[in-house]
Amino acid sequence: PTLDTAWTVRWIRRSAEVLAANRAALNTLDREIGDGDHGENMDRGFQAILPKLDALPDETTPGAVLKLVATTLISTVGGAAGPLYGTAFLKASGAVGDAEWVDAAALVSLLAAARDGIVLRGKADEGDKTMIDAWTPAVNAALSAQAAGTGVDVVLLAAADAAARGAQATEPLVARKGRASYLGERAIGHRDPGSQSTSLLLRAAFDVLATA
Amino acid sequence: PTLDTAWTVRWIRRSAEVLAANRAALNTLDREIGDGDHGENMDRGFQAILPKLDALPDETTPGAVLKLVATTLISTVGGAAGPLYGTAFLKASGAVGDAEWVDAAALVSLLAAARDGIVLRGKADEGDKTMIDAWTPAVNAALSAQAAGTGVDVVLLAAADAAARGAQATEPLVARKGRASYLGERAIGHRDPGSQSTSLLLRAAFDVLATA
Amino acid sequence: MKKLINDPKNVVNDAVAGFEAAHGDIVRISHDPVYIVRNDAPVQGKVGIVSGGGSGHEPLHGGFVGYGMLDAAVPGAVFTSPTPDPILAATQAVDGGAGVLHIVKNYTGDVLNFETAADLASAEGIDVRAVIINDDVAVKDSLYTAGRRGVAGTVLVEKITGAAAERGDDLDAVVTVAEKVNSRVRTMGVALTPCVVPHAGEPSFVLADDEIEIGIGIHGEPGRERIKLEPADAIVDRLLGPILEDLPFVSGDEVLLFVNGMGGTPQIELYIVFRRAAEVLKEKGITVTRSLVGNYTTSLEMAGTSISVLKLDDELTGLWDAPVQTAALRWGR
Amino acid sequence: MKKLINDPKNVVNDAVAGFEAAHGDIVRISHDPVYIVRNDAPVQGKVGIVSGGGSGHEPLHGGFVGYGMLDAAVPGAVFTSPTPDPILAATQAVDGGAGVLHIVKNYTGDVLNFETAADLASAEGIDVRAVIINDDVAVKDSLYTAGRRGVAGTVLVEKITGAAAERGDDLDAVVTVAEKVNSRVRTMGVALTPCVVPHAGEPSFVLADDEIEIGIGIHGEPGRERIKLEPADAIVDRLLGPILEDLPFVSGDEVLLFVNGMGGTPQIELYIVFRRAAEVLKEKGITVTRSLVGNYTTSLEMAGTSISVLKLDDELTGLWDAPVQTAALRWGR
Ligand SMILES: Nc1ncnc2c1ncn2[C@@H]1O[C@H](COP(=O)(O)OP(=O)(O)O)[C@@H](O)[C@H]1O
Ligand SMILES: Nc1ncnc2c1ncn2[C@@H]1O[C@H](COP(=O)(O)OP(=O)(O)O)[C@@H](O)[C@H]1O
Ligand SMILES: [Mg+2]
Ligand SMILES: [Mg+2]
Ligand SMILES: [Mg+2]
Ligand SMILES: [Mg+2]
Repeated sequence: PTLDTAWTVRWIRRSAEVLAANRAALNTLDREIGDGDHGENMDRGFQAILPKLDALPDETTPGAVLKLVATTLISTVGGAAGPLYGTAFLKASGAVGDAEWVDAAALVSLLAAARDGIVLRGKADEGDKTMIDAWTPAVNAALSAQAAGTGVDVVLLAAADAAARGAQATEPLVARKGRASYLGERAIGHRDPGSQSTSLLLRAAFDVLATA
Repeated sequence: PTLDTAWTVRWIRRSAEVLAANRAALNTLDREIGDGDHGENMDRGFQAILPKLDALPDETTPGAVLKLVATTLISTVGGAAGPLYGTAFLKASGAVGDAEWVDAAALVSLLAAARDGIVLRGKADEGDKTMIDAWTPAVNAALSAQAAGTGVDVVLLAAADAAARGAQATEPLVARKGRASYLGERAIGHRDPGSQSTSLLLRAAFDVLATA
Repeated sequence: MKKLINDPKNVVNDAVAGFEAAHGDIVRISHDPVYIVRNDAPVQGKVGIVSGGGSGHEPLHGGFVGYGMLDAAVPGAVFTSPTPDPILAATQAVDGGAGVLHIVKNYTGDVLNFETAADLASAEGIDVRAVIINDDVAVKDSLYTAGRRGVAGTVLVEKITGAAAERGDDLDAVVTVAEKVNSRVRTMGVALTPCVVPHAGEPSFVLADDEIEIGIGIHGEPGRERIKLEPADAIVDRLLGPILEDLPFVSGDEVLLFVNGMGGTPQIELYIVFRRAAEVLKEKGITVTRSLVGNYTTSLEMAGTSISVLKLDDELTGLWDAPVQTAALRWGR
Repeated sequence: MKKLINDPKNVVNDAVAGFEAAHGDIVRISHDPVYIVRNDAPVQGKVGIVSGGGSGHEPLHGGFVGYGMLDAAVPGAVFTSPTPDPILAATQAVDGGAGVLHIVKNYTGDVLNFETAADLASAEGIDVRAVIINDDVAVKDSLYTAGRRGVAGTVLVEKITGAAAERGDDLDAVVTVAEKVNSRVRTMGVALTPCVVPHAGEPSFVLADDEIEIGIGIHGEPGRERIKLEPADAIVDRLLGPILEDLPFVSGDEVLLFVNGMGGTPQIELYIVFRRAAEVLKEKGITVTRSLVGNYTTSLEMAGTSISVLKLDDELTGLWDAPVQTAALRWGR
């Protein structure tokens, strides 16, 4: 399997589908410890990307697609998730440059750059109960898998699985960033919505590879 | 039995008790076709009279008691019921003048004067679904009973019974006065709260006679 | 029932005391009997303007006491007309020798209590006149009923009449202005949820989750009809239709459009209502030259709105624009 | 969910269109991207003041655009920070050559989006500064969290900072005033009922019939603690205690007392709250010299209130009293 422009486009389309399907579920997670709009925000952003994907020139690169995603998210999502995911995709785009496809090493750089972008903007540490708690395990797992010499499919699967576990692992935490931080102990027992959307996005990245 | 000052005071005290007990019920009737405060209004007014009754001079007349009731109702009840009942008691007071007790003929005049006072202020006709629909049958029944030569007890009982029937008979009516008039057909099936409080007042007048 | 109150019996007294603490620069308060009066009352030589009625419609009427509007407001118990005593006392307190106008919403209780107070005031030599406000087109067949109700249009009457008194009109002229405004304003409202009178503790009526009440009164009295919830634009059309037909308002008219919140409706919804109302008026060739949007005649926490349309002319526009300085309406000073 | 709306997706657009129709004398509207700007913007030589944030808090911020207050407001989706594009566009629209101040409530989303917009505006040569408002004392341990939230005190910052800009202060001086107000104002709120975000269609949280949420945020974020309903006076004491301790406010201080409605609370209740708050301050020797009561920073139809106390000095009092002409706050012109 190859992570080319077609994969990138499929990833984003599938993400839009999955976020639409999880709109209410993400809103509910956010309502419990935030302000109830995370599903709405993500869905609005990814729906806005779809027509732009259709209008992409034939000759384009994964990096260009990621940049389009970044600018669209920045200009349509708002809230905390907009700038954070926007920066993530912008840095990811920068990490892959003009390459026509992404190999396993580049994939790890892409994921790490995305995560670093979020940290740069949001200043969250691991354990603060934010999307970083999905991203960082994902980056680490991807790095281990790639270091073990596996292909992009195994790297992506490792990242997606780690993100899913990371999202789940936010449940017992007290939040120190984002709206949930106002809740103190009352955030315990609830999953961070951003970590859940991150898990959905990375799962979609693997799924469209498997089903290509 | 004699309708003297003691009876008048007992009547008003009993009325205060009965209205307090029926506060919620009258509010409910008024909520259905008005603004839900008739019980509150009547209770406030009659509670305000009680301390003043205690402070009455020893030498006083039924008319003076009725006048005290009138002025207290006017200055504490508000709403439609305040001026209407206030005027009723004021005119009733005028009808009995300085007499030390009220005979059957005077009782009929008292009731008729009260009713006329309400009509003077409120301009309601019979059948408009107001307290007049309790007062007018009461006055008519009292007149018939008195014309037949009965005593004050029978006259009062006839008035109370007729008022009760009159209140009940407001149920199928469409209202043409008061707040219920805004409802058109939707007032049908609901008893007019003011006719109900009139019925309670006239019943109390008889009851304290019977139990004296 | 969840309310920010202490004893239900003290709701009006506590609120009036709070009003005094907040707006001592504009008003004085009499606590027994209760009324709210302009700081500088009585203004010698000026017609005094007094309004009042049951509480629960705030800022009506206390929020409109001050320069250019009311001289005094008399709050009754919640949704219950005040008694004559405080009305009389307020009338005396604002009499500057040029007479006093009572602005009375058309409810039997208000009319009767103001009538009694006026009789008593006249007996003391004060020249008192009353104008009865009845702008609510929701009430049909008004000939055979207690007549149309006075609702949110009252605010417009109070503002414009207050300006006429402030510029020095005599009592006859002030009465004429008040009647003119009343004759040219029409209102209709809708409720989405009921209100709860503190002493009652229960909703004034019950609406299903998908029902609204068209033509609601400001005391939670049921209205014209109960229908299923519709989009805001459709609801606006239902309210505006009877308003425009009634006067009627016609192409070429200049109007003041007033979208009033009933107390529990977010402001964002009031502007959604305003948008459609302005659009419909425009389609009909009616020009909105003045506007007012907000909670001005409320029914406690009821969710809902009313739309009022006032046909303007140069005189009314000028009086509307004249300076006013009250707790709830202020411009020009 | 019963609301006066059309499509939930159009709530903000419809409302902004209504705002434009109602207040064309004060503001202009850009519809794409959406922002509300003072009619006479850019005012040459004056520092431009821009604020914004999620919708649903009306009149914050659009209702405060106009002479003496904001030059522009940028409304996001309901309870969602706006994106950088409209913030940038609004910043450009109000730049009169003296620089632009962003007044930002302290939420991650608002801070990040305004930051991005400021970067973009700086890149185009506009001198942009930001002041982050964080007046909410309900949030504890703010060192280890996203920090305290910006709530109703924002209104006071916007009014006073707007007056400083209007009198001709340069950007540094305007920033200093904004930071001064922010450092001297403290707020805490309570919710009696939740609000319903239109696109969500469900209450933002659930409170039992006898429960209230102390320290509620303005997006329905849960607060400090959930307790049983108490009399208003006891609730006021719970809110005021942490406010007064925090600065701290002390005997001899002169303050502005601001009782804010969350959207669904009747005005009569706000005055009951004001009464007690003023009483407590008086007992402590703190003098209320200015006051504000009403729905100024709302959370849709939430029932509840917040209390803000601002420590005044001659400069702040003078700037508070300076003329302002906006849809929601107006005096002196
Ligand atoms: N400082 C931060 N760093 C990283 N992620 C954050 C930060 N603040 C918030 N988030 C993420 O953003 C998510 C909330 O996004 P969203 O609900 O769309 O925005 P908002 O909080 O403005 O309503 C949280 O669940 C969390 O994962
Ligand atoms: N014009 C009228 N004539 C006679 N009785 C009237 C009239 N208007 C109202 N009423 C009576 O007053 C009662 C309502 O009283 P109340 O609820 O205390 O006052 P309000 O209607 O001002 O709230 C009605 O039930 C009716 O019997
Ligand atoms: Mg959120
Ligand atoms: Mg009633
Ligand atoms: Mg009443
Ligand atoms: Mg949000």
